[in-house]
Amino acid sequence: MDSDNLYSSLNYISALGVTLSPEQRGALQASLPLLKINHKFTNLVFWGRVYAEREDYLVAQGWDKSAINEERQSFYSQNGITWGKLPPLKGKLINEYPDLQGMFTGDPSKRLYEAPPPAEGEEAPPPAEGEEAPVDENYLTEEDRLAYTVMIIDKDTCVVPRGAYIHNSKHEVVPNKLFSGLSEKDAMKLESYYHLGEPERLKAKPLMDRELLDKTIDFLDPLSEDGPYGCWSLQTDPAKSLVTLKNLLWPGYLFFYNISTRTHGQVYMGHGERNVDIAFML
Amino acid sequence: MDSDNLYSSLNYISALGVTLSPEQRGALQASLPLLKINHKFTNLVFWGRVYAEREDYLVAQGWDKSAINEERQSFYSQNGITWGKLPPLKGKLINEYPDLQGMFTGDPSKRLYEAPPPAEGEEAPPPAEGEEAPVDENYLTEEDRLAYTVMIIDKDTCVVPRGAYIHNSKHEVVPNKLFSGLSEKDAMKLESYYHLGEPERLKAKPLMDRELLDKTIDFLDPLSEDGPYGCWSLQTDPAKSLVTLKNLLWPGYLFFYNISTRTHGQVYMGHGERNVDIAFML
Amino acid sequence: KYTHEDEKDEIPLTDPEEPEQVAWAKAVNPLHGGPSTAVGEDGEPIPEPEKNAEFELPNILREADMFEWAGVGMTREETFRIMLAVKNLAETKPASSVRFWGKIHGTVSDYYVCETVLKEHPPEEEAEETPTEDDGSPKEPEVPIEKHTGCNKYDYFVCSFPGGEWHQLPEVTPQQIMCGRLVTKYFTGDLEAPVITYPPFPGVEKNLLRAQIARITATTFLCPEGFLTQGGEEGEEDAEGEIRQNEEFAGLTAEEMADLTKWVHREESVLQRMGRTTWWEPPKPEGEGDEEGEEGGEAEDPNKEPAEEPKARLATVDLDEVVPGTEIPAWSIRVTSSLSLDKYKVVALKSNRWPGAYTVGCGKEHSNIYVGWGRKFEGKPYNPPLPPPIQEETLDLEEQVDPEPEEEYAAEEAA
Amino acid sequence: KYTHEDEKDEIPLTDPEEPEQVAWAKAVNPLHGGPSTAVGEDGEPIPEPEKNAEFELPNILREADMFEWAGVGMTREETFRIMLAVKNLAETKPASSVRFWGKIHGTVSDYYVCETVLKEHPPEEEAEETPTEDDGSPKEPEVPIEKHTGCNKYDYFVCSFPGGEWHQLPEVTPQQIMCGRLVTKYFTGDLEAPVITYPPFPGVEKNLLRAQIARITATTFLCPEGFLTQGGEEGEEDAEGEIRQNEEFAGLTAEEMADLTKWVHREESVLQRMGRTTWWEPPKPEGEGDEEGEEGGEAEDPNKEPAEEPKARLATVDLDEVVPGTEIPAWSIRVTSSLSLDKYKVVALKSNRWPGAYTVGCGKEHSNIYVGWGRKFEGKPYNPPLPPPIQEETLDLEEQVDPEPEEEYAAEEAA
Repeated sequence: MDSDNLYSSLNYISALGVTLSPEQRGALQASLPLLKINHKFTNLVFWGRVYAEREDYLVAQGWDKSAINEERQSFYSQNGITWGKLPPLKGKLINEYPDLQGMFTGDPSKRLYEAPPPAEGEEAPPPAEGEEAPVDENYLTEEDRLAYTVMIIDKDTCVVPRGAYIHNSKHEVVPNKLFSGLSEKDAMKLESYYHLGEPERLKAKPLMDRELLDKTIDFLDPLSEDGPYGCWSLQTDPAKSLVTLKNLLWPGYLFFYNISTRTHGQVYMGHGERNVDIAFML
Repeated sequence: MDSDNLYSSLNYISALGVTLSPEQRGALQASLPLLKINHKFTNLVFWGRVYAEREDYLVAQGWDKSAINEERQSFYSQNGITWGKLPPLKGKLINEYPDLQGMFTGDPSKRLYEAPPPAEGEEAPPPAEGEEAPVDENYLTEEDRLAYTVMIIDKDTCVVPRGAYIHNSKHEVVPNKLFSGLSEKDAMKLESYYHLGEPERLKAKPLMDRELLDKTIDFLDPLSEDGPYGCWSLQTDPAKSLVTLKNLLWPGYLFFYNISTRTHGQVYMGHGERNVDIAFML
Repeated sequence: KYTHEDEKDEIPLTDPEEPEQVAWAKAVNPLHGGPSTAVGEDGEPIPEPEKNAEFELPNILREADMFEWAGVGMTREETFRIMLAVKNLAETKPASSVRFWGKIHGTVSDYYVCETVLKEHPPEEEAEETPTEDDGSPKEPEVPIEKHTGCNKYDYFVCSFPGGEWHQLPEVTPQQIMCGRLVTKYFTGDLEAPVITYPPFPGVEKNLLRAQIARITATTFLCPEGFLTQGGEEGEEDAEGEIRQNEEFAGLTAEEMADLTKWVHREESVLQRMGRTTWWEPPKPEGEGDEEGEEGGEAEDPNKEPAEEPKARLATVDLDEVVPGTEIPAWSIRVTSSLSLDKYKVVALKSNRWPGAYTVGCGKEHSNIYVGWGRKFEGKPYNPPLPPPIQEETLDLEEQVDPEPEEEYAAEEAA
Repeated sequence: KYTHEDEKDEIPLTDPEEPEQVAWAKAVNPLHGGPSTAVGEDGEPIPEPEKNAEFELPNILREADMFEWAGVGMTREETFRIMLAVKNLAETKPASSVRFWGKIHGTVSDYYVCETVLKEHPPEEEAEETPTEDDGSPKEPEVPIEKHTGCNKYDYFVCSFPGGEWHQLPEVTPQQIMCGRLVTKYFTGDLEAPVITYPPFPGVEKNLLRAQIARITATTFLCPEGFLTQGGEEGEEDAEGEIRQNEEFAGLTAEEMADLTKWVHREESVLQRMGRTTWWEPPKPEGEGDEEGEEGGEAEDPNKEPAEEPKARLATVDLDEVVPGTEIPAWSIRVTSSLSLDKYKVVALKSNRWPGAYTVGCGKEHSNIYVGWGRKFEGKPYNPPLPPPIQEETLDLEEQVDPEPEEEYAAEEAA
């Protein structure tokens, strides 16, 4: 949700039944502008909240040129005032220890996993001259898990209406100033919503299919091809002015699109756990 | 304020320090969609509230094609559920009895003025054949005063950002889909805001000046030429994201423009009296 | 009052092709004081029935402000509309108290849930016949449902949006509660949708919904210690009225409230081994009593399951077990503000067993709500129970030669 | 707690060209619990002074919900920030109670006003000298100000946005109140702005602001009957403590509250003919007492203005006069909901004399606020008082011939 407009956006996520407390909203209104200016972001959004046993994590994302989720920088805070940058992904360790399950504790420095010391004879090669040994790469903390979780949720969600973003000549993905909105009929279809991320399935499509697409608009993967079938719950409010998309793989994710004002946004307010039982539940 | 988006808009008028009660908001959310559909309006806005001694008047305006204020139809309600159309202006009587001062009572049928019976020998000519005698033209009610007040406030206010509306080829004034917003610097200038009404002063300008204007955009009168000097109070919120314009001739009028989202809107929440003392007060 | 009667723009309107938002507006208009558009079979508007005026209804808007501090709740408009819808329900049903219970998300539409205590229940015919199996033998008696007590102490009504029609949920059976514990399912929003699970769920979506509501209420609905009092010197077990509101409850400070030992379970717990709050003994078979128990007296039946003791009433929540197999406590508690004055601080409890269940308290006030997917947090991936062992394949019948008519005849003769 | 200390993004930042929104964010950050960015003269952060912890502060967020029913108030974020700013003021000043008074619009910026009762006042040096006119003669004694009582019972602080610096307003003089009644002016938002009016206002904008606040408070700040009690059998006139809060006040129902006779003025009224709450007699001139009053004894001075009796304390508001020359009552009262349960209905009083002044009540709670332009509704166009008659033009001096030196010399000789 756009940080400049937090309060209005919070009204839209009412469908999730979650909100932020007056104190949190006040803190975000005061701290996010500083975060934005400090990092010279053109855009800063409130990304969401990951519930923890004790203090929840609030997450914000900023970017400068290209809006695509891979280009975003993520920050987190527990009091809404002081923000820390999420660390880079420790991909190797996460692969070694994929059991990132269970509730977040609220202690970002909590160690979840320590890499076993290298076995005899298998010692890591001494760093090449001029190179420093990679630090901190021998354990995973809750902060690392948070960074991984934010990344993976973005990969599975990060929704925009079709046509709201375009690929410009500098290969940046930027808001489409000419976006004229979705028709009421289109707004009710899953096909009208895209993942704002590096497309994966698109590239796998036969050239013939790709030929039929509008290259400046249809450069993203549509949600309608996501699996498992039924993982998106599209609803409209009774007044038919607001479309919401809930993700059932990541309960707590909500995207909204206001048909009359073309406003759209998203938030994740959940436990940071993928619903591994989804196949049984649909 | 856009009726589809009432709650968000109410946040913007916080600068006036006025709002609607939960009960009024609920009622408007339920009744305005019906009013809109019933009259086949493309647009329906909550215009504002005129305070009365007893029950205040809530006013809504709808239009179909051209957004210009002269083309709008006005409705009023006291309970927020049942809406009555405001009567056509009784121009002749209002000219006869211009003393429409004092607080509204809240009784729309209250008679404010009865035309004196025509003097002997001056009797009105009998209606020409086939014409019906004009009815109701011999007295003014509070409802008539309300209609007149809404019209005159619209004439003095009804603000839009420069470029947000264009004159299309059908001579309709419609939202400019390509409106890209005002720059932060322009947004702070009174010159960037126009009256969305039939221009008056523009026509009086020398042809040479008019030659320099962009005809599709600069076809309206700007606020900066309004008198008396200083009758508009332009402020920005401390976070510099919202510009508000208060009219000091009509205290209770507020226009807002959100710099980052380009959202704009307006409302009048006042006593329906022009501030005749303004010259002493500035 | 309006002088232009002819131009008056009254609801209802009758456009045959009305868009959906009009249908919604018409449905909620009566809530907001507009005229009802409901018409009877004769096309005339239904005259308004007499309204129930004697009922308890909490100040939902004020409670919503407390929930906002806990980070849960809807917009103020929606909350107000919920209040109107709940009030409307109380007025049209003979309810002595109503409460907004919460909201359960569905994949197609959501359920808004209202908890009521009804003043009277429609009389129900008792099933007199002894249920029989298909083969006509008397059926093994099933664990009976708790009538208007225990898991069915409250009656629940649901609607899909505030202002929509309220539907009463059926009473929950012990079998539904037991099976509800074994399955995991997203609700669809359609009360009559089939529930396809293994083990098979005895009922449709409304039954599963009711079962989950019963479980959530029993486990997560709390009140501060001292708010309820266990009266009487020697309370009879399970007697209604034993637990009552303490008129002298003076409220707690935020500091006191921020302690799990200051919160107690409001409702009876559901037994682990039976979907009831009280243990039920199958009656000794009567008609067949002549045959005498082979293995002795009634008290010594080794096959008989020992009764499960219910948990103590008004138990403090610090005694609740952690999520099995984890260190996650049943409740997370926190003071939701560090900047407000102490006396205005709201304390919030978040259930880690039923994510979405919250209890908030401030001073003398407290409230409970559930907003979630109706799904318990188990701390591990769902593991469906194994299907029963496959039955051994029936041996092929030995093929027999179809007797010739002569042979049959011969056999008959021989008999 | 954060493990990536090096990348931690702490406030403050020190960008020389910081945009305005950053300045605002920095100003409000400490309110929200962020570190203060204020630095002393040595460039070191100022250590936090000890905070006042003993003060009364109403539940501003909850009051805001009542005001919302009356149709007045700000967003919840802004209300929360106002609460923090008011609390901050109370902590840094020796206040025994603080209250958010309201907001006055200005043409350039607005004033947020906080009403406080300070525990102590800085000692002030008494003006010992007898004031003198320009020509050295003793000045006509002016009506003296009310020190910490009457119109100066409260101290007021203003800021231009919640989180901005609080500025204490000066005490109001009777002359400022009297003149404030004669002029009509929009505020600019600059406390030191000159006030150019006729008759000339004795002071700058902050004085006019303070005068209007005094008038609004005296006229429009109400409480329900029974909330305050006039104690003592024979209360001394104007004694502090005579009026005190009634501990036994049980609240009123909405039906009772919807009656003007159930609301009383909380504050003393300001006299019509003197900008004070109590009448003041000019002292008999002392030093010149020798010359004996020409017109007899002290009690019989016909020029002497008779003292004005103040209005009775705790007068009910139904006695307030209508707007002069109209039939508009001083107050409009209404129950703000027709759909809520009776016990949750809020009653609102709107002042028609001071548009923007509201009082709300529900049960045992009530509150006052003012949000407006600081302008009284007079019911007729403003008519500035006529300037005094133009002084007769001085006769031209008769032109005289400048004496020649010889003539001067001759004249001197002659003298």
